[in-house]
Order: sequence, then C-alpha cells, then structure tokens
Amino acid sequence: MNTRVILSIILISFGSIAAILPKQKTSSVQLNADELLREIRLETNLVSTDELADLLINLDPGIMLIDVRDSIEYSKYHLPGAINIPLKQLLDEKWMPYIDQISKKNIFYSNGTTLSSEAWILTRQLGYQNNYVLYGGLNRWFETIIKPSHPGSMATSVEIEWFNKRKAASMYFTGSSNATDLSSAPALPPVPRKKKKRVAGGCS
Amino acid sequence: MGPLVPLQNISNELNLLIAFVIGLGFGIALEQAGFSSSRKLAGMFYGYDTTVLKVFFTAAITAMLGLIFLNFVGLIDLDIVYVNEYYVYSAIIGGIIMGAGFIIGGFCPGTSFTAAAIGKIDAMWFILGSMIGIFIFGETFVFWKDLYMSGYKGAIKISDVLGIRDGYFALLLILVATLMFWVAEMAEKKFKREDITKEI
Amino acid sequence: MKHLNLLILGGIVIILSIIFGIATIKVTGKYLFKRSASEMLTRVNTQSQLLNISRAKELVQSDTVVFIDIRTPKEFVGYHIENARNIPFDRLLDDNYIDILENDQMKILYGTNSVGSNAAWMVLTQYGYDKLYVLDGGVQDWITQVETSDIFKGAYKSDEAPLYNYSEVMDPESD
Amino acid sequence: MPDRQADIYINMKENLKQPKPYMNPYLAGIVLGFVLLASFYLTGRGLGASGATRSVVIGAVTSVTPEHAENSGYFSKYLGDNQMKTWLVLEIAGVIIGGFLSGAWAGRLKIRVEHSPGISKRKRIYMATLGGLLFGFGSQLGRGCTSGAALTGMSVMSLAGFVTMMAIFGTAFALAYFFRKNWI
Repeated sequence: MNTRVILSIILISFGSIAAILPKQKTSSVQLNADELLREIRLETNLVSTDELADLLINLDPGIMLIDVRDSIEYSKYHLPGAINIPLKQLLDEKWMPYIDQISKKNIFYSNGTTLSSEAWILTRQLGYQNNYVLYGGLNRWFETIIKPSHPGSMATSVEIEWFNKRKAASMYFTGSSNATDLSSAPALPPVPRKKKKRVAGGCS
Repeated sequence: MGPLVPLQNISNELNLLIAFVIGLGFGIALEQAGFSSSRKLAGMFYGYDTTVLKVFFTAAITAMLGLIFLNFVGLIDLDIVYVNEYYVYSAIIGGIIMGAGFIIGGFCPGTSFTAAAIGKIDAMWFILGSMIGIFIFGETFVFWKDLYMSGYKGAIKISDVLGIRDGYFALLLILVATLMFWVAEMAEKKFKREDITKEI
Repeated sequence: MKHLNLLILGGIVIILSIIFGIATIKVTGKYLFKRSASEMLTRVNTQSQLLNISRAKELVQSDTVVFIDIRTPKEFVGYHIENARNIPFDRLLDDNYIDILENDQMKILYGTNSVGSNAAWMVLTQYGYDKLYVLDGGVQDWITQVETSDIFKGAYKSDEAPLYNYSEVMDPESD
Repeated sequence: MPDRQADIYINMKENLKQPKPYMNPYLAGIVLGFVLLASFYLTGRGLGASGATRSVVIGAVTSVTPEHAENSGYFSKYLGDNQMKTWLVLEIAGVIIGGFLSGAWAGRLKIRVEHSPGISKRKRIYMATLGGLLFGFGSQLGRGCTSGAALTGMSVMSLAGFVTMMAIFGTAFALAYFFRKNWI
C-alpha cells in the first residue's frame, strides 16, 4: 500500500472520531470561577479611552458601544453611536442578539467602571464573548479625551505627544459636524446567537 | 489549559523564544517538503509536482484535528485561539493579487525565506520585492482604506456558516482532501516530466 | 526510505491514539459557579454589597467583621486597614483562604479602589460565598476619609458618580 | 564480484554528492501540521510570514523618517517599541535558521538562481521581484499570506482562510497558462 492510501485511511478514521465527538462544550459550561478570576486579572476585557478614541475616529465597523446606565442618564448624554441597555435589563431576551453575538466587539461603559464591569462579568458567566469594558468609563473619557489636561512644563516628550494626540481627538469629538451623523441609531447586529471567538493576535 | 501564552502569564522573553523555536520547526518542515524550490512549488499549477497541495492540506487537517482533540481533552480553549477576521472584498481581491504573485514569482513569503536560507538568489529578490510591495501598500493606503475595511463579517467560522459541527466539517474536508490527493497523484503520473523532476 | 516513512507515520498515529486515550479521562469541573447570572443580576441591581466608608469605619473594631485586603502582599504590607486579612486577588480561590471566606462573619472586601474588589465580590458570590461586602472607594478613599486629618478630607465620590455634566461639556451653548 | 563492489562504491560516491531526497510530502505535511498545532497550543495564534516582512519595512521607514511612519494611516497602526523584537520577526528568524540547517543536512546549500531553461537568469530575477511585489501588496490587503491567512485560517476553519486560499490558488491556476514558459 502506498503512503497516500495509508494516510487517507488514518485521516478518515480520525475524522470520523472527530465527527462523533460530543459537541464541543461551550464556554458557558466550561467557564468556572477560577477561569473568570484569571480573565479579570489579565485585564484582557479592558479597553482604554485612547483605544476607543482611535476606534471611533477610524469609524471602525467592528465595534458596538453599549451604555449600561439607566435610560435617563443615557438620554442626557451618551457616546456617539452607543445603544442603551440598562444593567437592570441586561439579561432580557430582547438584548440577547446584542450581547451574545459574533460579529461585533461590544464595549460596555457607564460613568465609572463598576456597573460596566458587573455587566461584563454577568455576560462572561453566561459564556458570551466579544464583550469589553471601557476602563474608567465616561469620567475617564472626559478626563482624558474631551478635556485633556496639559501634562505641565516638566512633562517628557512622550507625555506631550499623548497630550497632542488626545487634544486632536477632543477636537474631533467636540466638533459639531461629526457628532450628528455618528449618533444615528445603530442597526441590530446581523448574526445573532452564535458562538464566537476572541482575538488573541494576528498573523497578517 | 492552553493556549499557554495568553492564559498562563508567560513572560515576553519566553514568548519570543517560543516564536523562535516554532519558526525553526516551520523552516525545517518547509525545507524538507521541498518548498525551497520555486519550480517545485509552481509544479502544482502544471500538474507535474503536487507537493504543495499534499503538504498544505495534510498540515491543515492535522492541525484542525489536533485542535478538535485538544479541545475535547480540555487542553485548549478554542475561543481564545485567533480566528482570522473576514472582510469579504479585501480577502478576495488580496487573494487574487497574491495568486498572481505566486504564479509569477514562484514563492510565497514563508517559502521565500527558506529558499533564501539555502542560497536561492531569486528568493532573495522575491523578499526584496515583497518589501517594496508592502511599502507601496502602506504609502497608498488612503486609496485602499475603504476597500480594506468594507464587507466586515467578523471572525466567522466556516462551520458556523454551513451550520454544522466542527467535527463534521473536518470529516468533510478530509474526504475532499483524500479525493484531491488521489487526483493529484493521477495528475503527477500524467504530466510527469523527468527532466524537471530531476533538477528540482 | 519508504519503510522509514511508514514507521514515523505509525509512531505519530500511536501518539495521537494516546492523546485520544487521555481524552476519555475527563477532568471533573472544579470551581463551578453556584449562582446563576440572573440571580447575580438581581443582587447587582440592589447595589447592597457596597458599604460606604463611614459605615465601615464603625465596624473596624467589631469582632464579627473581617476586612479582606485583595491587593498584592507588597501593597498590604505597605498599608492596610487594622486587623485586615490579605487575600491577593489572583489567589482568591486558593484553598488556604477557605476558612476566612466560609466563616459566617460579615466580610468586607477592599482594594485600591472599589472596581477590583467589586469584581472579587462578584466572583466569590457567583462561586457561592455569602455575607460579602465591598468597601466603596477602597483604600484610596479610606485614607482620605479616615486616616488623614480633617483638613485633607475630600468630598466622597463613588466610582459611578459623574464627574462632569457631560451634555453641558459637549454642548456649552445649549443653555 | 569485484565489478559489483566497484559499482556499489561508485554509487556511494554519487550518493554523497547528490542531495538527500525530499521528505514524503504527506509526512512533511503532518510535521508542519504539528508545528502549527504547537503554535496554537502555546500562543493561541498560527504561523505567519508576511507580518515579519512588514515589521522590517516599518522598522526601515521609522528609522529613516519617524514622522512619516507616524502619519501614515497604515504603518502607524503597527508602530511598537521595537519592530525587530516582535513575535513574527523572531519566528521568521527561526524559519531562516531552520531552513538553513535542514538544507545543510540534506546537502542542498548552493548559491544559485533557479530557473527553467526557457528563461534567462535575469528574467527569472525580474519575475521573482515582480511576484514578490504583488505578493507583498496582496498580503497586506488580504490580511495575511499563504501561511498566515490560508494555512492558519484553514486549520481554525475560518471562512476568511478558505476564501483567501481559494482566491490564491484559483488565480494561480487561471494564470498558469500565460506563465508556462517560466516554469516548464
């Protein structure tokens, strides 16, 4: 017998085993307190305000901002393009297509970090992924992006650079022309309720 | 539980060492397969040497089965493994340009490095060419930005699209691959060219 | 040469079979959640886990209350609330600390601020522990509120309190 | 009998000069598959090559005109502390050394331009450079090359991987007729 035939037999038999293996356990079953703790510690779920500013300026199609404060606070002010899912209603059936989906990177935010990280832990406990937390929330967003404070005369060149970058971002977000078309209501995500992947690094 | 680097707090230096060791394995595998020869690689498209197809599909299937089994044993969390993000138009158009580059240049980036390592001068020029290509892309990015970003579908898996389990898809791919191996060996007999196969 | 290939191929198959053999020995789940997400949501919505500093200050001397410092041991040594126990955040679930957590006392978690300790509270409550509270504001505010003399006392602000009137900052002409 | 011994001796000498044969392609594929699997298990990512070339390009651009790299819409995305100390660059350093070791072991080290008798060395080099240029450009547009997008993408069953793979091989097959002189 030549190598191809042997290989074919081996591959097909392994493939058959793979096919009859029980359905891969979803993370909701696999995730336990220990793993959740590790994920929180690694802080892979956090998005910094500078990262968010970059994403918004580039009009990245892959993100969805979710405001977890109550609707009164949301109607007073919310980030451009954000939708409102109050924490109290987070697990309502109608929000499932938003928080359990594969096509977008959800970023939870609130005034601080407490409510948004509670929302994140709850979705993570259910095994949903693709959800992230804006570290520092709106307070930090205003502190760093909208009203960046000058680092002072003793600042290093790196700090000055950061400040200039933030200043430019601030101009972008406070300029009235952009704000209007950005805040139009976003559509429902196209692919609801499927398992999805977390990005760990690119190879391109 | 793997993958180890993102989950086990492995230091950056060790991560880079891992990169180097994996690269060693990658280089040896490519060179031993004969991918350091552009004529062997291009033989795929003329039927006289189908090594590319065989290596490519055997490798992908081995890794695919390995991931399924490791996941079953609980050694790897597939949700953390990187899945390429799908941008419809850039993937197709990028692929077409790469295909043209493949048949004209006879290498792909990975194989050009192994070929250059054993002294193929054409491979070195290929690497230089690809640097120029990347530089041109970076400089003219404004023109491609819309294309680069359009048609975003997320990090989507083919088994999700077909609505079948990963294992079924793996079996399906294996059946297709074994069929292709059989056709490839027939083609090799039909298009055999002693003069070329001796040189490479 | 051909036979060598077959030999290597066979070896690989054997290795794969061994891996598959191990696959059947399923590791039983440890640290499984004992409270469901919806149960957690109702707890979160009351925000009753948050304990403000003036209340916590009254409890420091009490025997029935234990303070748990979730910062690193180094930070703990640097400064900690009187009689507090140290359980570093990444070792919350270690067996060594079970006696502290399973105790029926009131347990107050604190960290640098309340974000980390709130996460710790969520993980431990999901895992089934009870009578846990979070010191709102963490060590940062504890120091300004309790340890410092009256002159330095700043106004207390919770993490979720808005620092700005957002809409006004964004659109100053509106009123 | 003596004749035969001489034959064997000559054969042995011939064998010493001849490079060792290539590995069986299926076996090489399995070895490559295990390397890829190891990469997934250890780092959660697959193999890649064009990203390393990009790092070198960005490193070069940055060292010449840092402001330009900073302002470039594409390069600025990848600016890090040290372009030469990224994962993919180290991996490609391994590929080069691994390829060299393997080539040395098999007796394939030789400085030369490999080309079909149908074309001149010069033309082969032009073609290789042009092919490299297209490949470099396409790999950036397609977010990865044959190793990063097609091979790695396929083994994680990514749709993008399959689409890229089919686009690459489909185009190459479609154009094969026009470039047959280069290879046959």
